[in-house]
Amino acid sequence: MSPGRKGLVLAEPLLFEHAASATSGMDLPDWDVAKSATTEIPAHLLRKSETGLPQLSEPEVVRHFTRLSTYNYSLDAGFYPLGSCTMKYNPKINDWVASLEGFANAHPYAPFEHNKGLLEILWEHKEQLKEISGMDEVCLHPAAGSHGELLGMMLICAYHEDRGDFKRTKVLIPDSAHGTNPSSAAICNLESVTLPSGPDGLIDMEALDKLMTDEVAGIMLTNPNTCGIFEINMKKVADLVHERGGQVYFDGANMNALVGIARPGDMNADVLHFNVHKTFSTPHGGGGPGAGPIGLKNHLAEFLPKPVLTKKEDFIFQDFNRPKSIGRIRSFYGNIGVLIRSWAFIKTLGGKGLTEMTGQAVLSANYMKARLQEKFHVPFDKQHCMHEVLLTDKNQEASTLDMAKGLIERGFHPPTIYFPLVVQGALLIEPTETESKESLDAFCDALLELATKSSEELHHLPETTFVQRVDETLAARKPILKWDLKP
Amino acid sequence: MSPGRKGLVLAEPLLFEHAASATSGMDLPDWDVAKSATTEIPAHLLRKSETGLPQLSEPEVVRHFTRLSTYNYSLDAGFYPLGSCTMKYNPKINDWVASLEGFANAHPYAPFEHNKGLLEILWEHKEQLKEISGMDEVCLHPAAGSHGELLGMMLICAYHEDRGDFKRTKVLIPDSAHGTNPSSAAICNLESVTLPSGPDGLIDMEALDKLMTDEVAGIMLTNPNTCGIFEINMKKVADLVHERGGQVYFDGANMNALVGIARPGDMNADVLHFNVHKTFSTPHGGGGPGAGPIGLKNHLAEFLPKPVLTKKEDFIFQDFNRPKSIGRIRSFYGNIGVLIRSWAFIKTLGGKGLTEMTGQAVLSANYMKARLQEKFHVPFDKQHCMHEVLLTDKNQEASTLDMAKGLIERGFHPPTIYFPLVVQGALLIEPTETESKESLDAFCDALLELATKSSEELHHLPETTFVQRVDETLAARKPILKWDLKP
Amino acid sequence: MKYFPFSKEQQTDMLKTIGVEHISELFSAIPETIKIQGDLKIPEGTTEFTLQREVKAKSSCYPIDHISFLGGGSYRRFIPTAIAPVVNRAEFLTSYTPYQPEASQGTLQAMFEFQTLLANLTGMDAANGSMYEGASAAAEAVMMAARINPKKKNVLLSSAIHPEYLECIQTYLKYQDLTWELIPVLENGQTDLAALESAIDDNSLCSMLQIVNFYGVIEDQKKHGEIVSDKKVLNLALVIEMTSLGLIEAPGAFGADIVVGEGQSLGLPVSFGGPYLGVFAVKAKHIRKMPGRLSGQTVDTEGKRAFCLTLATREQHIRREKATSNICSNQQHCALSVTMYLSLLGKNGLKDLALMNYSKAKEAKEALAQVEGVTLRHITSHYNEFVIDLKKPALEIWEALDKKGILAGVPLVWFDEKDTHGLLVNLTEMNRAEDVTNLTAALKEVL
Amino acid sequence: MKYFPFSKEQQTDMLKTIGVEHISELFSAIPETIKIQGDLKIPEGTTEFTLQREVKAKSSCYPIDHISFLGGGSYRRFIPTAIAPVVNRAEFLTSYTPYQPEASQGTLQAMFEFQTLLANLTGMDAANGSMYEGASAAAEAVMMAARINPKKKNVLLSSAIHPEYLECIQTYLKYQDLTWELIPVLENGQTDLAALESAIDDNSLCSMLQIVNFYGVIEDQKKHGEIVSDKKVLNLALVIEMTSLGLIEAPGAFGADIVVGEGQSLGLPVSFGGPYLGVFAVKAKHIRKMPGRLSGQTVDTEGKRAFCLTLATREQHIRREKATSNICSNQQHCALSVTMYLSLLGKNGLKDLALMNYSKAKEAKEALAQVEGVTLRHITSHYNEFVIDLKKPALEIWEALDKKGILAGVPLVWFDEKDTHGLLVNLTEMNRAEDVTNLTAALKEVL
Ligand SMILES: Cc1ncc(COP(=O)(O)O)c(C=O)c1O
Ligand SMILES: Cc1ncc(COP(=O)(O)O)c(C=O)c1O
Repeated sequence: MSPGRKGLVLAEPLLFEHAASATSGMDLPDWDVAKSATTEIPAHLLRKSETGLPQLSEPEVVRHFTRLSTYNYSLDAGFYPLGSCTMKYNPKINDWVASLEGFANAHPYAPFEHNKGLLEILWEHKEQLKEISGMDEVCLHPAAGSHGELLGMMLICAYHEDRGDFKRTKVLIPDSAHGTNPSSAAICNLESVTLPSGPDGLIDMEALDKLMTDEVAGIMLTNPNTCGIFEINMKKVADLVHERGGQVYFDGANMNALVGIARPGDMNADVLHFNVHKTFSTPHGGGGPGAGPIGLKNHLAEFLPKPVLTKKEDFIFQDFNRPKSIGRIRSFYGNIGVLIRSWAFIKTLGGKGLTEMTGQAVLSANYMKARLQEKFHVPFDKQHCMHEVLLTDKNQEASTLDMAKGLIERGFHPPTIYFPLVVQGALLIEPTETESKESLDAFCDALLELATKSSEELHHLPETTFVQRVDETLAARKPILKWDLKP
Repeated sequence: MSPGRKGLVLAEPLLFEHAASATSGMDLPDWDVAKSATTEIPAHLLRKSETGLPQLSEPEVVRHFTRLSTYNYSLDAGFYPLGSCTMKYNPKINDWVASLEGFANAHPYAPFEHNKGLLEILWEHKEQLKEISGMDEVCLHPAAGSHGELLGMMLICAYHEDRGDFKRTKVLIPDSAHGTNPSSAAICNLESVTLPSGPDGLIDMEALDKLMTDEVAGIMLTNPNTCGIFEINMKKVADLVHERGGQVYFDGANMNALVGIARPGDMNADVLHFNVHKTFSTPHGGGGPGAGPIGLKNHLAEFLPKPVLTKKEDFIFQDFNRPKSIGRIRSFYGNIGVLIRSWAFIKTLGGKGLTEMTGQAVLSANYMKARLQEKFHVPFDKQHCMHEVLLTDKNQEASTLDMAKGLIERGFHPPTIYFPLVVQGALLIEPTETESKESLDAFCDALLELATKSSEELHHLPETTFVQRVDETLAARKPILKWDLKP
Repeated sequence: MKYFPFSKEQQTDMLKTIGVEHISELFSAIPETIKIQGDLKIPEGTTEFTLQREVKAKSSCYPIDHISFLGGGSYRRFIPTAIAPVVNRAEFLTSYTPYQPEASQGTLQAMFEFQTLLANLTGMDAANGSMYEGASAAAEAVMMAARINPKKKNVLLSSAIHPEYLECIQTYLKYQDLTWELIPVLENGQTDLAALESAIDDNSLCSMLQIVNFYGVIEDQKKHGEIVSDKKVLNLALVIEMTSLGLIEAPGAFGADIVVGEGQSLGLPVSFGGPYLGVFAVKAKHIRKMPGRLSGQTVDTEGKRAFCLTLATREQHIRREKATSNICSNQQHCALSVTMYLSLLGKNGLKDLALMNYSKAKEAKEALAQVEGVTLRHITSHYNEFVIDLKKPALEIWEALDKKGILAGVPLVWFDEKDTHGLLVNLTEMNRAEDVTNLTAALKEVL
Repeated sequence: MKYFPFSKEQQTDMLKTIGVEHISELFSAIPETIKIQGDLKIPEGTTEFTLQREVKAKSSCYPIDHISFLGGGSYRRFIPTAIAPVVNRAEFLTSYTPYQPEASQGTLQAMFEFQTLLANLTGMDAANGSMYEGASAAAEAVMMAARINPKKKNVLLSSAIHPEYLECIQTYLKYQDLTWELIPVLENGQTDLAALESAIDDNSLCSMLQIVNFYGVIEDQKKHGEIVSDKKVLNLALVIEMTSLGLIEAPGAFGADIVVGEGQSLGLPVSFGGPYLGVFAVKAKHIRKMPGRLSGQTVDTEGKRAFCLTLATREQHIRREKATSNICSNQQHCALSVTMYLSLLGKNGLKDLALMNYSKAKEAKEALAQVEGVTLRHITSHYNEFVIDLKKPALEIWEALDKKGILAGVPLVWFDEKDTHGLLVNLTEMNRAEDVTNLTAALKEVL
């Protein structure tokens, strides 16, 4: 049975709409020095404008955010099968590990021996990621997958440039790729060339052959691709690209289908990113922070951004002496508080557990596919799907959007919708390995029921939620992006 | 505006209704010894019956309890003006303090010097409570207010007995008293004699004079009483009871009206309990744990249960050498994890802050009284109310119950209803000092609006909640107190 | 003050609405003579920053890295990290007793599940929502027995019950018109059931046995059950290390009328002795005589399953002096933590855990028995603790071991001044194999 | 595995529904040649118990009790305990990007509030929901400037910008068809605005000033604003210690077009450098050119106020290679923590906090200037950090002080190998008065 029910939720105005009620909602540490006069600062530089901060007590602030939280659907509370997002259970132990004082208070400029323990963790994490990806080196700096893509493409550009090959200004990107791929490439000043998918949802080898010229820096591909199927020609693709002087960027967002089964490095990818907030269970926090460490082959390593976490004998340190480094893609060393969690996750599962994880995830997706196929069009059905299954609304009268909103009403987070763009009305469903069969069944029951409804029957949904269907067009037409005092 | 809105809530079956899905939802520490054969234990003593525990994974268990939580109204989310319960904001810093490893892992049988820091806290807490109550000694053992009452009455009985006064088998208890008073007395084998209130809601001095005989061990009174008003004759009452050989038990549940303003010890009470989960902000946890430390005058101290936390010079220790002790009322030393929080609360507010707290609490209650008086009957209106205000449904067509359920629908926790028993249709409202004026006003607006409704208009409420009005009669008629496998 | 949400203007408005000028006027009913003159003699408030510093220093006194064999009613347990963030959700932590069922289904369903789990675990028909802790729960069990059978007056108590529990029961009993008698312990550490049998007479109300007793010895519940049921004496079982029920048969299987226990061992921190969790379970026929809150299943107006507090007519707020107990606030949040702990542990986990405790204790027992100057006091089967007798006074050795970073157990001299050489040694899943090696090595040095 | 909710029977059922016999068959599309043979070379899983022990040992390397004067872009801040239990509520922590507004109003409203707070704080018209961190946000600001004015190609950067930020901006710029020029610093530590003025020409795209610069020196934003606005150069302000905005006027007041910053200083832990929070705020006219997610106000079908992600046509998932940035996952949860921090701190709190930081640094500056062998490098006004020059090499002294339990600051030689004697000293509200006494005493010993 679907879990969606009505319940009481408490409305909360904006922070700024509360009457000022308290001097401050927190204590500063005690004043143990005299308040200095600020006369030495030129008067015109002192703050005179309003800071616009509220004036509330601690209980009011706690209540404000507690109430807001209750308007969110969350993974801890329900099924969140967002395709390509790998919303798996976020183990509490990982949060605990990350919250330890010795990590939270570790200053990036403290002598490195004080952070010996933390550096050991980061080193071990690199080793884990190397082994999982089959790559030679790992860099933990990127703050998210897209940041990893950018770094990867920077390395590829640096590589070509270093070889004196300056003509490679293009990059091949399959039409099913995530939007971050072309936009990351764009920051590197690479022009995206769309590689069309064949009717089987896979890279069209002929098109590749045609498009892979000596102006192409490389290819960015996703495997399994965003249709949830394995690019069976991956190695051939890589070999062709390599033959013609290009490099292969592997978007690892879908690594939950491969960990312990096959390795991008073994498929001849040159560089890949992980989304640890997907594959390795770090909480997505309503949008971030994640972390997007990259793995790479040796020939790209000399270009890595500074500093490079290095081990010499038993000594782990940050190496700043990297003459060919591209520079820096951020301050400091990475989203450490996130990476501690992904390290802990891999540590907890271990090698065998990781392979089991992948098997479970793929089993769940195929089970859902088998059940949903009863009513839904599965555009690419030649293979078993991998960790996610792509459906379309072709057989339904109602649209994907209507069904998604109907799912919310029934107590499920909708899958990813209208992505990938290679099919119309996509529903990309990713159950992950941490959802029970009961839960998968309840979702399938609900979606199969929605599949029989007319648009008419669904367009008023969701109606039980705190807000009903939201007018997104209005928001974009007349953007209101901050609260302003009403006159 | 009332905050109550509809929202999406996710239904969750009973733990036992989930299909078995995992070997265990947690790891035991590693087996580093061999599994012993249990053959040395007589076979007939080994467990053969089912333990009836579920078999679920960690994600399912986390989701189960996360979902359950969303069916609760809570103080962090909304106004909780339960009279006599002092539902004030529970500061997060206190939870943090209590969770420190060195406290959570402190074993009660470790050498006391290892718990020096904790003993210092407990000692300081005793000193705080002595000063606040005006008592000579404090005992931290009782697990809740009622446990404190019981201990207090035990001490009173021990005192009489020690003096060779064996005829005192009764105790005077005002009709407005909380049910724990007579039932605590009953455990001490004392017969409760009800002391009627006068028309002003206060103790009837004539009745007292008549009832206070030499068979009476003492009186248990609450001040301010459960009508929210100050027992102005408190000291006269105490003096009369003392004159006739009785002892005065002071129910300190309503201390939020007195802290920093007046002290039970100065009113000649002999023993009192605190409810730290009321006055001193420790979280009530859906029913407990609380703590009910008692304060007492010197003449009762020799009877205190063992061990007695004692300071000699600078050394704090548990004194077990107490020849006249009544014995023990529990294992170990008290609800320490709770008492750490109440200590931290008092420490945070400090002397001045506590007085301010009381003033704010009383101000809020009187403000609500002033607003609600517009439509409601205030049965005892000669004085300003103290920290809570008592109304009745006399002027309304709808009953207190209907209005209470209407308040839930509007997003407020109802006040205490039908208590005290001295008036019909009681609504006992206690705002505490941590509720904003905005919030008080929203509640008053809602209650004033409900005051105009007919029973008819309210009896279907609440309807937005996860469950509608619950059939309490059925529950009692055919008790189902545990889940059983359906045949 | 960061907790108070009133600006000066708002205060003024409120005072105006009330019709007074100063807050102090609101206290006019209180005679001046009993008002405090001046301020409380409590220092000014401490900022959070300073409080944190102070309290960290205080908490760091405790040597959390010491090897520990401390038990004796308070058990070191591995507690999964998944529990705290969930049970400490504000909805659970900052709500009151679920008097309004429409606004408290979360607590009520969890209570109902707790009741089911504890009834199953103890083999009984019903368990309540919680009592304060084990010792006072045990006292309440005896008082309940007296309600079940008001004519009989003598209470039989195994003297192998935890001494603090015995002391507590006796304290409560002093105020009842009941007497008690202690049943001696055999050489092997078990309660002398023959002595019990002969102690029973027409006035015997009930007999309480701690099923794994204070010395860690597994009692013969079966024989105890047979003896007392033959003589119509109420069968009261006490369980302090509740995880033992993963290995030892449930008291319900041996005819217990009431099972009481301490729930701390089911995943609560030792926390210097509290807050803990009184467990209370009974046979169906006794339900209306039992103390404590109960969550019961019912329906709402739509017919949906719902839960509410029930059988409240047993309780103080309805029945007042006739109530089955004075308990009001209980230990609900501890019960919730235990519910989640048991849910995670599960059926197989409990079995394994119990076997692990048993195995570790057994191995330690055998290793210690090899140490010169150490003798095992009771040659019998234990769950996870046992008594050793030391050649030298136990307190002395205990202190010497503490200096070596080992909390070697509980010196029994604290409970019986004549028992100068006994030490109660406990092992749980928290002990590593090397702990025992370290203990034996250290003992060899100090003995 | 405790995280996997499938029993063997359930797995079998599922396989049957799919029509295969083993899970391995589901991977048949993957060529055998690229499948891993055998297991991953990663050790067996670690139990929670063992993991906790290991990780506690690792985390305890860090000397949290050392006196610290470390800053330089990562600021030690007092963080109220009220924040963690609220922002870590599962509803905030375990939800994805709010793509479905009907199921995400909590995140969306909090984002909208964050945007408002940051826009107000920086004096701008709009702020986005977050960028990765300060340095890459600064790089994005420059790239945005190039979108605003695609014709101009030269970027002017104050050389008093944090060196890691400079390096990052330059890394990004290498891939653009843009050039850059560093504006020198005056003796007093301020950016040489006269030099800036003369550097400006027709090709000058933008000028970025760190308003309290890397050396803790308060820059003259006013003059900077006047110079660049005169010359139609885009005015980019960088704020790394955001609490300085409680004392220093907002860049918006001096005509900034884009303000970027690092939000860590607003209540996030230093956490070895991340996760932090990129702040990005702009003038109204530039909104459609800005990167990053935005929450916008709208209504639902009932006309109630609601929020949703908006202006998505700027973003990668719609605009792909034409997007204003490649950012997808951002730092939302950090933004949420900052929103709650600022809500608690409030207007007065921020003012006080900034004054406290300023006062502490000022006092320390004066005390250190008295120490023989220490000279203040910049005679000017600082916010909460400043550079001292030491008689001996800074690194040597720094190490010696570390041995005495003092993390004395950031040695500048790390950023400029010629700057061998400079040490960047930071004081925040976390420093106690005695820290300075200790530092001066220790310096006297080691210098
Ligand atoms: C296929 C794919 N690539 C890249 C990304 C971008 O990753 P991130 O959000 O971590 O920047 C995503 C995230 O949704 C994705 O699904
Ligand atoms: C007046 C009064 N006395 C005593 C009690 C009992 O306190 P506790 O619940 O802590 O046992 C209460 C609690 O509601 C009360 O209001």
